[in-house]
Amino acid sequence: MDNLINLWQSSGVYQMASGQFAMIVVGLLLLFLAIRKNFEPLLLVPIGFGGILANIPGADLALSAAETAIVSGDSGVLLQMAQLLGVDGGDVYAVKEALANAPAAVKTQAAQLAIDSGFSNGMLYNFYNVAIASGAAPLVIFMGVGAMTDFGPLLANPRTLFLGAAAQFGIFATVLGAVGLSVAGIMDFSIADAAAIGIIGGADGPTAIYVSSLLAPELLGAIAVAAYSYMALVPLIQPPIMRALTTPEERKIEMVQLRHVSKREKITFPLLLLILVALFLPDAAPLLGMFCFGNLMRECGVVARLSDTAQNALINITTIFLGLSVGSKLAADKFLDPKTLGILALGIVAFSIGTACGLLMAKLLNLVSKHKVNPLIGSAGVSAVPMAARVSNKVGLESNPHNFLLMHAMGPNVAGVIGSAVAAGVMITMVRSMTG
Amino acid sequence: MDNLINLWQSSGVYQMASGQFAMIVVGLLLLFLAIRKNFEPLLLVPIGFGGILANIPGADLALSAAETAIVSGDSGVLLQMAQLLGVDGGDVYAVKEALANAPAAVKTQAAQLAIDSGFSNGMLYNFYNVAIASGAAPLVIFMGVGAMTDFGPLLANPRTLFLGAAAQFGIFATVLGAVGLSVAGIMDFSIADAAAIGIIGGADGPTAIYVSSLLAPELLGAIAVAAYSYMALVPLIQPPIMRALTTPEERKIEMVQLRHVSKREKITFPLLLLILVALFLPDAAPLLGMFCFGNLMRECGVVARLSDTAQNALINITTIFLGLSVGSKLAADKFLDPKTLGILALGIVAFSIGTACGLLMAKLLNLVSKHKVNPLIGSAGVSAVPMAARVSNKVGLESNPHNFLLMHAMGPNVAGVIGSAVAAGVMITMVRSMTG
Amino acid sequence: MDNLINLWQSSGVYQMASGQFAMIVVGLLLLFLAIRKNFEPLLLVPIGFGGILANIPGADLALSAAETAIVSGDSGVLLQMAQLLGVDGGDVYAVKEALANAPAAVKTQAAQLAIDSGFSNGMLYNFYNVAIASGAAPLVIFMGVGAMTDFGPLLANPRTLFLGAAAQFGIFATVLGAVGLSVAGIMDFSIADAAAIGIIGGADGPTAIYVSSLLAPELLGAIAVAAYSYMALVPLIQPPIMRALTTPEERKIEMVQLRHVSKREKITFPLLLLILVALFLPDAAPLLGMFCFGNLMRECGVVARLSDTAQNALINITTIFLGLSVGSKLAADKFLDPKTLGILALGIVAFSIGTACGLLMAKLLNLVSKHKVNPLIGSAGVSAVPMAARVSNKVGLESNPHNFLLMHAMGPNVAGVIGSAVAAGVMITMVRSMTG
Amino acid sequence: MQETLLQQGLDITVFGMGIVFTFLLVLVIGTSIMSRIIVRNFPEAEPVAPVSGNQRDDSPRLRAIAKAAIQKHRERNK
Amino acid sequence: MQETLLQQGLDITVFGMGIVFTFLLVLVIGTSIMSRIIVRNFPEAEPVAPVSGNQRDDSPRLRAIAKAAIQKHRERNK
Amino acid sequence: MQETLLQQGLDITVFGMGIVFTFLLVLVIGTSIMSRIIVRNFPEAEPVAPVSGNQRDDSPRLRAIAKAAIQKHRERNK
Ligand code: NA
Ligand code: NA
Ligand code: NA
Repeated sequence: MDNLINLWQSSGVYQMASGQFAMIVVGLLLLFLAIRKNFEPLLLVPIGFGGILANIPGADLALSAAETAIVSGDSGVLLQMAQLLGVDGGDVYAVKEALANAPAAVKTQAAQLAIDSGFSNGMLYNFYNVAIASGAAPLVIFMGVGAMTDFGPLLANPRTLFLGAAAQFGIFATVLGAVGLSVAGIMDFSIADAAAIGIIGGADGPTAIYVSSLLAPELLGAIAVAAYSYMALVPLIQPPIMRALTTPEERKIEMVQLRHVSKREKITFPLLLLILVALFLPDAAPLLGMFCFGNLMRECGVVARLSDTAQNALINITTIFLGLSVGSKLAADKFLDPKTLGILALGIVAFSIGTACGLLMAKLLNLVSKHKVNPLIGSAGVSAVPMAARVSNKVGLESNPHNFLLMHAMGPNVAGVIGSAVAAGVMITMVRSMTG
Repeated sequence: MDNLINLWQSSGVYQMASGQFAMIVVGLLLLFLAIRKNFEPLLLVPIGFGGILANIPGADLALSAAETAIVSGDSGVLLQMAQLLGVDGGDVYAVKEALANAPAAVKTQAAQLAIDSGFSNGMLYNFYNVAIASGAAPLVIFMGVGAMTDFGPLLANPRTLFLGAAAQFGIFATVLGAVGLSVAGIMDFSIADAAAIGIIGGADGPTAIYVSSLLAPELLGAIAVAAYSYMALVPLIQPPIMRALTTPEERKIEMVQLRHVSKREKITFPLLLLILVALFLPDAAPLLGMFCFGNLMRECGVVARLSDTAQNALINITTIFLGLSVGSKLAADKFLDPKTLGILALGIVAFSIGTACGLLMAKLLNLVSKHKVNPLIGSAGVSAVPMAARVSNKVGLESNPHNFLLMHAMGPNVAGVIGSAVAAGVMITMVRSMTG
Repeated sequence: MDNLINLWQSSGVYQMASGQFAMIVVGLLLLFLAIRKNFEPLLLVPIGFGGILANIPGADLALSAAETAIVSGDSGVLLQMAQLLGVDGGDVYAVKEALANAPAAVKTQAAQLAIDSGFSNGMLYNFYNVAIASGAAPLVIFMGVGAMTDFGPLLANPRTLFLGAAAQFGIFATVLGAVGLSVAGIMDFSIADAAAIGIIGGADGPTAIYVSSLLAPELLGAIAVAAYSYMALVPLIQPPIMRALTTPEERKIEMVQLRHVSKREKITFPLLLLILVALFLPDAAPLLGMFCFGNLMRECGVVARLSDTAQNALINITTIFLGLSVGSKLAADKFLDPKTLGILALGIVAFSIGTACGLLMAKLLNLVSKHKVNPLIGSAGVSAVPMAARVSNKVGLESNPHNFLLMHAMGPNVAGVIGSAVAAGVMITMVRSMTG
Repeated sequence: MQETLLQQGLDITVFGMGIVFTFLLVLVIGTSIMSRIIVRNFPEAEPVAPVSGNQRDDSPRLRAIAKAAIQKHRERNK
Repeated sequence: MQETLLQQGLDITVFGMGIVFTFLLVLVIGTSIMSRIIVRNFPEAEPVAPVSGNQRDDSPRLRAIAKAAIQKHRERNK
Repeated sequence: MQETLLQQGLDITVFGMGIVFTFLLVLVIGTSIMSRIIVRNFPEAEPVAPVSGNQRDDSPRLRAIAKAAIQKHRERNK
């Protein structure tokens, strides 16, 4: 009979806190958006599913062995943990908090204690550690994205790099916005939090996950969800801004045909970018290094089998585990927080400002240059590859049915990827020197 | 000259204990069964080969650095290990035993001592830790199986879930059998051992490996070998039982055509199953969660590249390492034990009882329902996908050459997978609450 | 303003030591050789790129958290590290040296201190640990190579194994050469270094990486670069030696047609080899075990999907990370050392002697046997599969345009792989017993 | 202890089998409700030909389907 | 502290945006020089048909190219 | 120490080369016995055309085989 009671107490219904229930609904909503509305399904299906798994009460899939031991309800273990961590054993939350802030050596001891008491790491906790805490998964995906990227349009028209640069102002405006909310006392974001939130404006999933895993791991779930959701919403967010900031005449500008780019230029470009990173921006080296490596594999022509694997089996495997791992950060106590609303609000501001700055920079280029660019391709500078470029094309066709901007917009589009990786490197360095 | 002696002493012939020799023969036998008799070759080829590698004397491929240090014959290191573990240094077996039972912190110290003395983990030991001890490989395979499973036949006829439920009695009868052997003094199985052995009756490889890695790691080799061998023997084990428990008339029953199942139902089913698991059975969440995730990727239609990778590159890679890792548990001192005979004997009992219960449940359903089911599909409830369903079809054709039961039997067949994952979750919880 | 100074100081230009600059040039040179000259591009593209990444100043991608902390310029952390390691805190090099030689427990403490101070492992450091320090990547590649190897020509003419044996004298002559350089006071190689350098003569990449990761990790970069470069140079190195050591008449010898080899022989051969390894050479068990496993998967015919994955997705993924990891060992302070020149010089000697010994052994076989072999196939015994076999064929065609030696040379070619794996096992054992 | 072991085995059997049945019963009910809701509210435009059955008149076609299904599922069982 | 936070935010914005622009400016210059060197010194035998453009007269062809490009890039954005 | 190093190098060379030869000799013998047993006791129904050779009369076919073999093995050498 005791067994039946044990089982009932271990069942989800008994244990389900309302927060976990709400998060399961959020997970189902993400799956709905991914499957029915086609919101970045490659990421949001694993993230949504991982979010549900992480919130199954009693399963503790997203907890470490030590955290599982603390919340297990075993008062003996809890007392030992509390003693080890030097806090009062009666309060589960205080012990969890103390564990999170403990030095590495104490964390090791806590893990050993938990293992000796028969607890083990949850599945999603292990996935998160291997895939994200190590930094590996976002970097491997960036390598795969590099292997899928054609820099041809960018090389044919290198000025479009400025569009990709300008659109990154969305990132920094959002940092300021987050800081402003804190200063105003509405939210409580640290400078590291603000930087991690800002990177949503980079409109680049792996970059956002990489930065927030380093600067604000507890916000990673909300940041990743915001980044991918808004990337999916680009066709809704951008067009009104594009129409508001351009005249019909500007939207009708036809651009000169892109010149042919030779194989040799395409092979040299990732190496040139790598060298410049090595010289001037070592903190962007992991992200841009792997991106350039993927692109070199693609273009060099002698490692087709590696390039093919980087674009298929490897990126797919990594995406599955990255998504589930991000889902593990959709814990109720982190996500159901006013901060998440702030992140969602700031994220859309970031996208809008980035879009606007890309457009305005295109108009500025037209003032100083004789080859006019259609300002609609400026909005593609936020990245969100290739969605933003397709939006430029679509809005362009509305004004001039013979004006195909897609390839022209691919230049700023991939420039935006480089721009946000640069911004990520800068912010990581600056935040570390501020907080370290 | 000393060098020559060293080399000879390090050679296998010098060191080969008869147990290791016997295990190499067992490994070759498994390879023979896999290659010539087609016994689940995808698993038994790696398992058999891993078993041979694990038993190469002097290679210590399945040992940790600390274990290698202990058995290395270096009496200085042995003495230090003994001192660390608080036992008498003269007895290698006592030191090994003490290491196995040491707390985690002491194990870490032993590993550090071994590394400082120049020893390192064996290849198969590393594979086992990453693939099985972490729980990852069986779960990833379950995800792949989910991505390969079509729940259409089950959804068209949900009653067949009862057949999958009934067949799980094979699991529990085997638990009772193992307990009985212990009570009778014939074997010495703990309750955790009994539960792990019982799961053989689930006729599902990754479930069996997952449960025994948690409850009885030292029996994992024998349990996995028994599970896969009997799954391969399903075409021999089941038909006599099926003929004995059914009348020719019953075997001739033709079933109504399965209704069409819509895409929407197929997408909703894994989510429904996940929600029910979250509500009622959190301990089955890892297995069934990954299974549902794989199936959702398959059915949702928007992540075809992830589903494809889960069914191919990822499951193949995982199978290779899972198999070799299981082989690492085919160590002579664990496998050449009367317990293995007990496990083999109990395993076939488990399959037989599961088969019988599935058939009887089908007959019971026919008593209370107007749509008759052919009881032959009941035997497919043990899972062993898709072998058991094919056996149902074949035996059915013997009695009625126009009666194709294959698709009808796929319903109970996949229901059996769900059923044994549920049973696995229940047993893990109960055993932990009993022993914890 | 401080921030700007911080950023400038963190920039590569400020920090770039001339050594790192030189290594970036070396990396670019390797990429040039790989891409333009087709020097083993599958390995040299990742190695060259990894070498550049490892030498980006300030990025510390190839350093552990503790090493990063030491070189970070944070004097507080440096002092704590020095205290922990028991050395003078003013000297960064002394602290690094002390860390490298510290016992495992102290290394763990240093890592914990670094993590608590906000440092983390570099990306390439993590890749190296997972891929190479664990031994996994070279073994997985060896498995893939096994799955791509057809032993048919070897089985049709087993005498060619002697050619593969003789060519391994290149390995041992190089060991003697390295020892000689040390004895003469020109270089300072330990016996472990000498053994690791010798294995370059095995002309087999994963074997060389595996051996040097165990015996001389700090030379791994130079050894891998030498091994792959000379393998690419085989068409230049071998022909002059082949022409010098054979008469035109010998080069015209036509060989009898290879007999048909049955499937059963091909399945049995990897098992036979495995058994002989188990009996006589346990130290070669990891390399030859995985090789045989891959080959058995290929030939057994029942695990086609595993064999296919081992030859494609898995070997490609592993190659990417192996290459980047090898690149991480191209640190300036290790590579820009007179030892590297010694390694390069010894490496070409190794290849030349191996080639010569293979040829001479073929001539010797002709003295004692009635079925003559064309001595040109002897040079293929160095392995460098399949380049060396193609060279044999090409040189053979020069003398006799109807003499196709390719398939005949594949026998010694794959024999060379077995031979160098055997030599690797022997050397690992002997060096360990000498230094242990 | 031996008696306890037996008791533990019986507990696992009784509760375990009970929970397996209860859970799958709930799943049957849930699935049936789910299917009914979907079939009623979201009918598919054109139901494709049924997946299987056992009419006599087209056994070759069915045999082909069965064969394809076997083929498809052959590699599933790991 | 709040004032410091604001200061930190401004620092990040000013220096960050400055470095992004400076770096991409350097990249524009570097790329242009690189392209010029390559185009002058290593002309390709036969420049293949240009990748894109927007002449009116062959919009169907261009539409096909655009479609293919979309197809190609559709899965890229993760 | 230097003398010892030399001695160690000689030891490795002598024993190493000896073991490589001995092991491959055993492998030659083992392989020959294995092949003989299999060829005698389990003859294959119909030996397919031999894999290679060097008759003059069909060098184009052989060249094709050689080419295919090269192709097949090109990616093997890592
Ligand atoms: Na961006
Ligand atoms: Na089952
Ligand atoms: Na070799």
